[in-house]
Amino acid sequence: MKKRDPELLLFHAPLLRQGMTTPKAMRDVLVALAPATVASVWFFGLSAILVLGSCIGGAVAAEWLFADRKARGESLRDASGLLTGLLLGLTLPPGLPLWMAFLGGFIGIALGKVIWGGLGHNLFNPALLGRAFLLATFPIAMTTWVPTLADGGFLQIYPGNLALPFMQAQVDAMSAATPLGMLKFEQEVTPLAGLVFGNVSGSLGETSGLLLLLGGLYLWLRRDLDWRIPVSILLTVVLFSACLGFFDDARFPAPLFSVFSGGLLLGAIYMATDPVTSPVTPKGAWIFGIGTGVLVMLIRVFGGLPEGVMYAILLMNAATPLIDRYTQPRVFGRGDDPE
Amino acid sequence: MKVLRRLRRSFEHGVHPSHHKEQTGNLPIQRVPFGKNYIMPLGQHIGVPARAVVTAGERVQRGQLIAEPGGFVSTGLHSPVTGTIREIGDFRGVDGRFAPAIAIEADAFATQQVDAGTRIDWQALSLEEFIEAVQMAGIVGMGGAAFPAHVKLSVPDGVTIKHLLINGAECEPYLTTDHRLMLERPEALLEGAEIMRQKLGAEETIIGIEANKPDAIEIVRKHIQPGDPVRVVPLKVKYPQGAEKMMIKTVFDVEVPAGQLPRDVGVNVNNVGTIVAVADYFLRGVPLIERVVTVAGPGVTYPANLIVPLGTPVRDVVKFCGGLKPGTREIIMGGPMMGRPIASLDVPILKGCSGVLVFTEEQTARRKEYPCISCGRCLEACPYFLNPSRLARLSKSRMFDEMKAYNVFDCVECGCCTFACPSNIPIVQLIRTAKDDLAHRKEPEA
Amino acid sequence: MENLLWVFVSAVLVNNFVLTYFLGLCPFLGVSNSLETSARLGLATTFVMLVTAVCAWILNTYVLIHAPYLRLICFIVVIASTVQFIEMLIKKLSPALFRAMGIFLPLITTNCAILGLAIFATNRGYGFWEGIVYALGAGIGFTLALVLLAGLREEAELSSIPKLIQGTAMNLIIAGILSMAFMGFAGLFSST
Amino acid sequence: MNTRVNNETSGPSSMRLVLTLAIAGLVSGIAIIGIYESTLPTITANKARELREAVFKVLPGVGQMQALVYRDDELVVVESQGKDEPVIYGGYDESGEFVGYAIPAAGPGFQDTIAILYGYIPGDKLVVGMEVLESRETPGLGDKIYKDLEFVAEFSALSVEPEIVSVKKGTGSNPNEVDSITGATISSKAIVRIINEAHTAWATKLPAPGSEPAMQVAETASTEAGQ
Amino acid sequence: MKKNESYEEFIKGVWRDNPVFAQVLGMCPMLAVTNSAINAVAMGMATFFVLVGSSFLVSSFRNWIPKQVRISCFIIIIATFVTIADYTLLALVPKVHKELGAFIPLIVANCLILGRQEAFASRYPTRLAVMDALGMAAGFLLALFSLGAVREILGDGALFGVKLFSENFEPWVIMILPPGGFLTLGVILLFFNWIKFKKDEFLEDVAEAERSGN
Ligand SMILES: Cc1cc2nc3c(=O)[nH]c(=O)nc-3n(C[C@H](O)[C@H](O)[C@H](O)COP(=O)(O)O)c2cc1C
Ligand SMILES: Cc1cc2nc3c(=O)[nH]c(=O)nc-3n(C[C@H](O)[C@H](O)[C@H](O)COP(=O)(O)O)c2cc1C
Ligand SMILES: Cc1cc2nc3c(=O)[nH]c(=O)nc-3n(C[C@H](O)[C@H](O)[C@H](O)COP(=O)(O)O)c2cc1C
Ligand SMILES: Cc1cc2nc3c(=O)[nH]c(=O)nc-3n(C[C@H](O)[C@H](O)[C@H](O)CO)c2cc1C
Ligand code: SF4
Ligand code: SF4
Ligand code: SF4
Ligand code: SF4
Ligand code: FES
Repeated sequence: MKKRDPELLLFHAPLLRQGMTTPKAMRDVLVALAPATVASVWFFGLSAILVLGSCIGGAVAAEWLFADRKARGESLRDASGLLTGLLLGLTLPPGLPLWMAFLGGFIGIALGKVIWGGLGHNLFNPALLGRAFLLATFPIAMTTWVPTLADGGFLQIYPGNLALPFMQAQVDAMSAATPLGMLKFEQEVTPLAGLVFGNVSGSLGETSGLLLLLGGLYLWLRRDLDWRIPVSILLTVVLFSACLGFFDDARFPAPLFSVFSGGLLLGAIYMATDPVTSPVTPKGAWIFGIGTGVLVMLIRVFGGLPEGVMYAILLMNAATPLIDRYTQPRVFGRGDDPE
Repeated sequence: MKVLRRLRRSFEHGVHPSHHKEQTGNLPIQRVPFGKNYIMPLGQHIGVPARAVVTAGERVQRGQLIAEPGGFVSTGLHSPVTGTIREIGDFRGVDGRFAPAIAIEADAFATQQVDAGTRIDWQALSLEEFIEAVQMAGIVGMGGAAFPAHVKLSVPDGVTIKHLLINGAECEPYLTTDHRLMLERPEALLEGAEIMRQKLGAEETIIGIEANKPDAIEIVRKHIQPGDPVRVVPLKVKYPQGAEKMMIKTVFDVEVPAGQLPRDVGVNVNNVGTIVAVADYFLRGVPLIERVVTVAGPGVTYPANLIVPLGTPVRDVVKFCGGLKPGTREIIMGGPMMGRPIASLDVPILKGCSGVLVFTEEQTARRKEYPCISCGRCLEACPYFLNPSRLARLSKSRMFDEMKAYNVFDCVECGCCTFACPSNIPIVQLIRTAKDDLAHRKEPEA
Repeated sequence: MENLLWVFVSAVLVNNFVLTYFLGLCPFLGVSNSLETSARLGLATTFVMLVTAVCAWILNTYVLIHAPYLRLICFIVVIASTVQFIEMLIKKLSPALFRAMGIFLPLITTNCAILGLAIFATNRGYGFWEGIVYALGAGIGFTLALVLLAGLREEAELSSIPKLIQGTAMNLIIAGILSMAFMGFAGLFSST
Repeated sequence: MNTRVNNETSGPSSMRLVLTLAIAGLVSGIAIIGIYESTLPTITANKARELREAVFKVLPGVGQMQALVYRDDELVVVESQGKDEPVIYGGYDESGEFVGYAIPAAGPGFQDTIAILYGYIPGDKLVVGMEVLESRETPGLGDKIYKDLEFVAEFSALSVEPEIVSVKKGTGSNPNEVDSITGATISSKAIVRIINEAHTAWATKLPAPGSEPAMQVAETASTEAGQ
Repeated sequence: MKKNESYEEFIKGVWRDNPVFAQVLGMCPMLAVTNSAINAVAMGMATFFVLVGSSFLVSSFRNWIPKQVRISCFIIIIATFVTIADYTLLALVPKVHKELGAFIPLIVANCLILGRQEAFASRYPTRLAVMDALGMAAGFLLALFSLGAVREILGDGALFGVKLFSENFEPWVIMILPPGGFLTLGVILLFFNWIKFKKDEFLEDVAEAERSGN
């Protein structure tokens, strides 16, 4: 009996792929953020879980609401919305009213992702867009910081969290200044150890520099991030601070302080590296990183706000199309001139 | 920097697919038994198709010329078997289109010996005669492109070839034909290389072999007589090390300018198989009538390295290897990175076909395509330093003209970008679409 | 000197004409779909702004001090005619420069950023050099915003923005996001 | 119906063009001057009232005021301010006794220029009042520099020598210290800096306490200004 | 019939050809002054006055103004009206004038006004021109008011300065800041797009149904 020929597909070469897929990359970032997330719960207790949950809830709600009915499951499955929510949550003050956190996640996805056409099409970092919106909308709540928990206070919730929707939080109940705020407005320097291990007040995810670096290392090993961006940001910041210190080391932040304070590590490792909103070209990545570093220091040292990582990244996001356009790689065999 | 790069002995970018060569790397080359039907397409090389010189019903000997070159960029064709010309007509080719070919029915009782069998005194031939001999022998590049070898030998005035570079990289996964040839016929390789080198007037022969074939490197080195101007260069294992411009970059640290050829930097590149074919013709009188083919892949029952007469239908080759496993979904002619999928088992083996790879559902399962996340992996993979993500994006928006500014025509379709893309975007295919569109658009306008 | 620096930085970044004062929106929303055009328009606008600053200073110093009520009419008429004159001059002197920015000149004269510049500079009582620096900053800031938006729009064209959103609505939202990002510059060089 | 418009083939003469423009300009000029003249009294009165209110607010106990400028090394009373000439206001009580100066000053704030007026008593070297005239500071944060009455009250008896310093909220104890506003540190510091700068600029120009220009009756010409 | 015609002219400017929502004209004053309803309405009134006044004049004199100098004449006329509006506001409501600041003189550059003169008033009889101007101005006023109202309600919890919510309402400061202007107008336009989209869809459905029915 003659065997029938198999039905052959005409699947075009290359047939082989490397193992990484986009959803896997997103999940890797979630994994890399796990230690910092756990640390945020350790330092801020139940509040951390509530705030992070609200952000993720807002992000996922927006993703679900605006997705095509058919594509609904799909757009949730690639975990990018979840990641946006988590990253946004990690940049928020622990005592933020939950309704604001939810709104931030929602706006971040709606304005930062959905209207651009979804994953991969947005030009601004959705998580940071959500945060920028919150900061401009609720500047007081967003700059009210709380101290880390005393021992064993896990079940305690910051009163600010529980404000009713559209209502103010009771402020002043318990407030603290961030290391950068203390430097900028009170000329007080926080010891480095606190910054490295995270027992300082600040956003949920920015407090422990060490764990953030650990996650970055993991991402680098998995080749999920373009190492040029964090390296160039951090180097620029260090050099910038060192130069300023050369002029007046009492007034300006020391290099290591600059690196470990505020959201710099979180931003440099997890947010500036958002592949979608950073340049694709290697040269572009350097420019992006250096630009971000310079803007961060400019805003921190000469600007009106104590922290500039978010704005620096958003501004460089805006410049990314231009950077990409003018840093096209030199084609093989075309000498040094790119045209 | 430069020193470092020389030490690393490689071009920049590229990818590292797992090479899957263990299936056939250790299997000696075997001959497939002769079958019944053979189909010799007249256009199985780049350039003008050959012109048939036989008619239906005529008897032909194995090795007999059955088609003569149709022009300068064209070669002769020889009957792979002793038998009868059944038909000269249109047959389905590798690309699925029908094209003129000569169908031959093998003589069931012939011995299938090659008549010629005489050594040619190549040293006595003038360069022109030598080139014509190569053309008549039907020798084309066996590295995949099937570019007529004699054209490469015809160096224009003012260009001198300093190096003959023999391409033994075989960087495509699964394929082991060049590897086995180097192991089993190192003398033929070196003899052929010497012929070519002398005729080209080159100073030195360099054989580039990827470092994952240490046995081949060793054997070839052992056969080099002291004092011979031949050198073996081990190469970093990386795809596409075998692409000629990449190999030249690796070996000489020179970039062949875009739009130019290796000869413009004084190098002539030939595949191992091509060199062996030259040796076979001039030293043993056998024109190009058969070639080594790797049959491998997860869908093959008994993978093998085979000597296959040209024109043998894939069906016969596969049958010899124990047939296809259930679940076979795709057969590729050539390597998995650049080869072409075929639609039918009746397609014949051609001069440029170094592998028949059979894949099953697992490799061909529809991969979900995600939007491009601009991760830049494709840029880091592209050995030609293009911006594949931008090219794909433009192609999707059908902005083909804009793609010219992004050097779409420098793309060699090596597939690195698609391999590297985590979003499973069929970048090469999108680029091909654009190239086709751009190339064909002129015609209706003109 | 520090004051001039602040005037400049404030005009370029902190109080960007387009993104915080909403001036020159029609070119911002209308022309910014091409990078090339945006850059040229920005250049031409900067140039006209410089001319305007000089005109405004002359008018303020010698004419309007006697007849403040003629301010608006004077500004409009003088700016329009000066620009027209300069346009003719450039056309004569340097055809290349004219090709690069000449065609934009008459269009710019009717743009409110120019008039706004004259009025703001007057309201703030800027002197000659402050006025020049302010105009330079405003022009550069305008160009910066225009070029950034053009880059973003060209890129967005390649992505699949839903049909519903394309067009002015999307441009306004991008401008809003850009404006939000520029809030980061608030207070730049104003605190010590 | 619009076919009648502008369809002359030859086109109007340039005389007519000029004439049209001239007429338009003339009519427009008349209209503008008309509105200007008819609103001028109200506008001037409004402005003067606003200024008086502000000056009276920052200088408690003042009943009359006059504008002063620094000309030829002395402070003189003026009717109208010259261009680019900084003016300050002398405040006097009902009996014409000098009380203090109201000094306008401006400088960069968080968002944009902040313009203020502050009352200064040269004898005690004290700032006795501060009013924000113009600011674009953020609503809810920076606008506390005029909405937060506690902050405004900080300037009701503030020593300017040594220089005013802003300190963290609740820590001000010395007479030259201002508690800054939480959440609007920059804006509140800006006010302090603006006053410090203005004070430095004027300190050398003001006559010795006791020898301030006397209050003049509004109608008198300013020939015998000084003393 | 005549009455209908002028009514048509009026209503088209208010809704179908709304200068802001449909034609995207006059954006600059639109965004700059709409951070509160009162400012928006003041600006709208000023524009209303200028637009109607200049349309009336331009239309009345349309046969006397030579083509070559018509733009210059329009601008002189507009600038005159703007100056009048400017001084009137300054005299009557100095507080509002201070808030609107430089944006009143900038009405001169508002392309809506010049555009109406060029496209309509200089071609049609006075009555129609005035109706058209009234419609456009009303549409502009409506747009300014809706934007100003949204921004004030969210940004300050108030409308025309009257607090609408409880003391504890958290204001959305961004609404009063520049980005809020861009974003709100963007979202409103999006909403209009959506309505149009839905309407088109609906009409298509109806057409479809009719076709299949026949
Ligand atoms: C935080 C970080 C910093 C790095 N810094 C460098 C560096 O400065 N230089 C470098 O060559 N590689 C650096 N790497 C490692 C690069 O990723 C690695 O060298 C590169 O991918 C090699 O690529 P290639 O061999 O394909 O060119 C760094 C990695 C990480 C995670
Ligand atoms: C991406 C790419 C990969 C290639 N890989 C090989 C290879 O592994 N071995 C090889 O002999 N030729 C390879 N080639 C073909 C070579 O570029 C070149 O054409 C060939 O070595 C010339 O020899 P031939 O004419 O004798 O085939 C490759 C070409 C491309 C574009
Ligand atoms: C949207 C926004 C608006 C702000 N507006 C002002 C402002 O008007 N004035 C000011 O001094 N600081 C302003 N800030 C600055 C911050 O509130 C800054 O953290 C504060 O000045 C620090 O003061 P603190 O250390 O007393 O909290 C603003 C910040 C944001 C995010
Ligand atoms: C390394 C890496 C970093 C990322 N950082 C961000 C981020 O900062 N903010 C965000 O919203 N999404 C981030 N994403 C997720 C994803 O890119 C994002 O959802 C897209 O921007 C949405 O189109 C990141 C993804 C990767 C792989
Ligand atoms: S297929 Fe083309 S674009 Fe892709 S990696 Fe190869 S040369 Fe580059
Ligand atoms: S590898 Fe794929 S996802 Fe990454 S930039 Fe290239 S095309 Fe986009
Ligand atoms: S007014 Fe001029 S610059 Fe503005 S959109 Fe129109 S043509 Fe362009
Ligand atoms: S033409 Fe003028 S008023 Fe109209 S949108 Fe453009 S700039 Fe604004
Ligand atoms: S540019 Fe501002 S209204 Fe046109």
